[in-house]
Amino acid sequence: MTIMLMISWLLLALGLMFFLAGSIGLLRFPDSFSRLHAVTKADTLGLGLLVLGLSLQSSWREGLLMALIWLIVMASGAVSCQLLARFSDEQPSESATQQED
Amino acid sequence: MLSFYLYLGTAVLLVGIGGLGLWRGPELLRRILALNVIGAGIFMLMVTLAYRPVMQGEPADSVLHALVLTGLVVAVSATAFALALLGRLLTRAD
Amino acid sequence: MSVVALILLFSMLLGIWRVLKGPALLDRLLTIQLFGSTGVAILLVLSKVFALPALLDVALLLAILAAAAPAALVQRLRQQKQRSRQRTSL
Amino acid sequence: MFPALLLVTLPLSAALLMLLWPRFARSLHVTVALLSVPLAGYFLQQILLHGEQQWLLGGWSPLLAIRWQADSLSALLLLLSALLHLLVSGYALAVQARDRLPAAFWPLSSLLLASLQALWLARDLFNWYVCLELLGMVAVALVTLSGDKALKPALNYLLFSLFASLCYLLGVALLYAGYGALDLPLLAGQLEANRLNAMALLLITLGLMLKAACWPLHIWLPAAHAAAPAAVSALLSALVVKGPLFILYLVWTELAPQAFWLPASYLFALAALGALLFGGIAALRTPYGKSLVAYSTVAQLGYATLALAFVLRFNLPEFVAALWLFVLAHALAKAASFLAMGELQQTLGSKQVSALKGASQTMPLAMFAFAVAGGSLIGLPPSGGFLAKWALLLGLWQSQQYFWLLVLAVATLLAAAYVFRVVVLAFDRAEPTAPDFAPQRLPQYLALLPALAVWAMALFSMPLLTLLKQEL
Amino acid sequence: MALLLFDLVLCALLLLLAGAAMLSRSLTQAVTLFIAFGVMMALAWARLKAPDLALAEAAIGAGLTGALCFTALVRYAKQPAYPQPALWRPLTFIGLVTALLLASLSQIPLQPSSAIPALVQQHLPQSGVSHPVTAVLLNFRAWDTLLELLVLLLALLGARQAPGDLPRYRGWSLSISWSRLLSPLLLLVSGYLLWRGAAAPGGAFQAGALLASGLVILRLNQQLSWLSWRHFWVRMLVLGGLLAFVLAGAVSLLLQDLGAVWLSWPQSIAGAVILIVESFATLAIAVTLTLLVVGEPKPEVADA
Repeated sequence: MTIMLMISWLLLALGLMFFLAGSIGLLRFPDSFSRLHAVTKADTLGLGLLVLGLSLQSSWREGLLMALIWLIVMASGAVSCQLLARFSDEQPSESATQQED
Repeated sequence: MLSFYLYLGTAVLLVGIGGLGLWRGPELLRRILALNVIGAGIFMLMVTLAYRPVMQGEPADSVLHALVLTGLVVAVSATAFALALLGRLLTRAD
Repeated sequence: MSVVALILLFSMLLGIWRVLKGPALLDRLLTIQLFGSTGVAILLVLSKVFALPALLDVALLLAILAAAAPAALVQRLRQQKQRSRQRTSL
Repeated sequence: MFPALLLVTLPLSAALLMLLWPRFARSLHVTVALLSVPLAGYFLQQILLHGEQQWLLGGWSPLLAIRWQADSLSALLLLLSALLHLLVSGYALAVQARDRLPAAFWPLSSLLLASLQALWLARDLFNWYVCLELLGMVAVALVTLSGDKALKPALNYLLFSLFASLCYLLGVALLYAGYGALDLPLLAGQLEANRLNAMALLLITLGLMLKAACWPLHIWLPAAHAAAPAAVSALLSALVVKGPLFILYLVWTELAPQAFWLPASYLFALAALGALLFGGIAALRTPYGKSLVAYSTVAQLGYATLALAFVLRFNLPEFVAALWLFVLAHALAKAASFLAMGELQQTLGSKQVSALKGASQTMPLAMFAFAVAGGSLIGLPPSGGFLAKWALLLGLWQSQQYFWLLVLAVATLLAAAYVFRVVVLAFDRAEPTAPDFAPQRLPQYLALLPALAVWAMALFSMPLLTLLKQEL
Repeated sequence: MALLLFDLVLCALLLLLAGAAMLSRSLTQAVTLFIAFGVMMALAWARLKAPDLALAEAAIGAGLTGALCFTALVRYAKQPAYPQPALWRPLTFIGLVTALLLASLSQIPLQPSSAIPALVQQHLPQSGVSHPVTAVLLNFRAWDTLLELLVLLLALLGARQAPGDLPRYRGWSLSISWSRLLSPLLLLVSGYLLWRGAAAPGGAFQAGALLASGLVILRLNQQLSWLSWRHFWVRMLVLGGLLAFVLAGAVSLLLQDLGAVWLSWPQSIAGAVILIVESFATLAIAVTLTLLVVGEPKPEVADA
């Protein structure tokens, strides 16, 4: 039991690391497209680890629901990454016109 | 206890911030957003009030939750109406 | 367990800097994305902390909407672009 | 239960059916308008016979349920709304082809009636919030009926109205924080005079005064009421601003602790003073006909506010009677003057006051209606306006408020000035403005009807006074 | 301790987002910040143990308000250069008012004196549902809810008076197929929320708002062209919630004896009545919100 708990906490910590990495990436990466990667990928992975860690501590029904949530977030991360990138790509002058400050 | 006052204070400050935005504008869209921020502050005040029984280990005040839910719907409807009028005003202006 | 939620929230706090700074619209939309996924994570953790399974439903809803939002927003913003293009050509 | 319930649900469900089958909108609307009046009359009679009635909706215990309560004042207001609604429906029917009134007018004005009736009946602080929001949104939707030119005032109106509702809601939330109840009769007499309640009542008052367009919070009103179609402005000025006033009256007389009454009375008296003077002056100076009538609403609301201030200060039944007599007389007179002014403007083809030149010759009926209604606004005997003013004067005399007698005299002169400004112009028959088309008679008669009714109020002065004096 | 820190950071975030949204130079930024603010509000509701509100706020804040505000933003095609308004005068005044409010808040009793929560618990078995918030909304204070549906309808009626025209463009195939993939899921989840509403957080509004978001993305991606006020059945859907409510009130008034009052459901059928009313209300809310956000369909313009 304690081993399960330890593994769970380990997974949670790992997940948190990915979340923080995503945020730091959003802050530090030089251009929009690499920032896009940082957010959509690192967070998805972080959420996956978090879900895994949490489901070790909960009932199978909750675990299933969390897995479904992760699946949705994963798919949406992939799709919105594509959409946002394409949108941004469609207007090369965008960064110039939308630069407000 | 401390959290209760923290959220209460935040609620009032949100009302204040919304009021500031409403006054300052300058765009109408921002004024509409400001009204929503005021609304959010008021709803937060109500939900924090509903949280009082929880501190005594009882379930939260569900009447207040229901009132806030009603208020949310009303706020969203009003916002949508205002934005529709604003949209028309802007398309007509050119 | 609430430490986990705290750290997640902190990572959101970092993200705000990017909305404020921009510079491109893309960066701002990205932050919404970040708020969506981190928000889902926080809700999952809170549901554990407070033993409120209903918060899982909230997380599910937020996840679905965060998935739907970019599709709608991008479509709307393309209209804006098209509109201003029309106007400059007139 | 049934008459009260039907008064609310009949227009409500009719509006839904109208939206579903727009083809039958007009006939449904007229049917409901016709049915509502005898129903409201019957209801008033019942209340007078059996005394006040109340229902807890859903049949739950008092704290949990929303309370409906009908006393003679509510019943009177129910009847007034039904009557004016019928009148305006008739007017709208008569002019709809000419003015190209959008089809949405019918369901919207039915919904306006429903929300007003719901407001008069409710005695629940949160339910009032929903009613106020509903009333505000119907009013704005009605203003937008006149098309793109009304957009800006409509949006302004909506934003002010939303802000006002939020103030009100915040006040209600603070009251709930202290007492955990929303029901007015249950809260009555419970409130202590502490900082929290002072803040709550201040917020509620601020919100309601904004919605009731009490000076200096009236800035949204003239533009919005002037931009709306004539039928709509009549409804808005006559009825919609009275809703929040009704709540304000109940909140202060029933809810507020006595210790707050004196400072509140100063606040209201100040607002009344501003309204009476500045509203009158603005009405005198505006170049547009409908703005003149709208500013006159601001000024006339000053009387009601003044009466409320003195109700709180001296607690005399005369002031209560004066307050509600003003509301009744103003509703009738304002409906008449807006309809007449709308008719004049539409036919003469200009919004300017100066276009009314020679109108006594070209459109004698509408001009007569305006002048008769104006007589009540000034307070000429024996009109309803005079009755109200007389009650106010009596009260002021009894409580020895000689300064306010002077204010009343000045306000009366101002009212006379802005009414005569129009009338004198209308009798200048040298070069009358030619009408764009032959004036229609029916709408002019319909405008005359409430103007005559307000003078007929004097005939019923005794029963009205006894009915209203019981209120306190 | 960690929870208190969590509260602190959450409140700071909320204030920061709201303040930045109000004071930011550009409108696009303000709208983005406001959407982020909506997500944070949902978290705050979750923290304050109001899952019903968290659901509603997630559906509104993350979904609909975003779409609505961006629709308005689209119309500000080129941002007019407003002079930056003065800050100090409003700030002083508002600061004063806020300070007064804060001062009055200290008198809020920590132990609520209200008997309402106990009454709700006591009458819950007779209400027909076991979730207290649903019981309050659809039974104890059903009249509020009916009027609230009317407010929503009015927003639509008012907005229809001011139609704004936006050109529509065909979406990318990715976004179209994504919306097709997502919509059955949305339908499923909103049905689930509606059904859960009787016993757990959820209910008509949350389900309706979620369904609306689904309809909105479908509509923005050029589907559901039948969804227009002109069609009788769409109108029926929009008005259905209110009609069902009024009819239910009338029928239960007739079923009971003469002493009965408006909107009191007979106890034996209360659960069924509430479920029926809620189902129609969900559809009505969904379609109304969709029409509010996307307006009437217009002939499609080819992608430029």
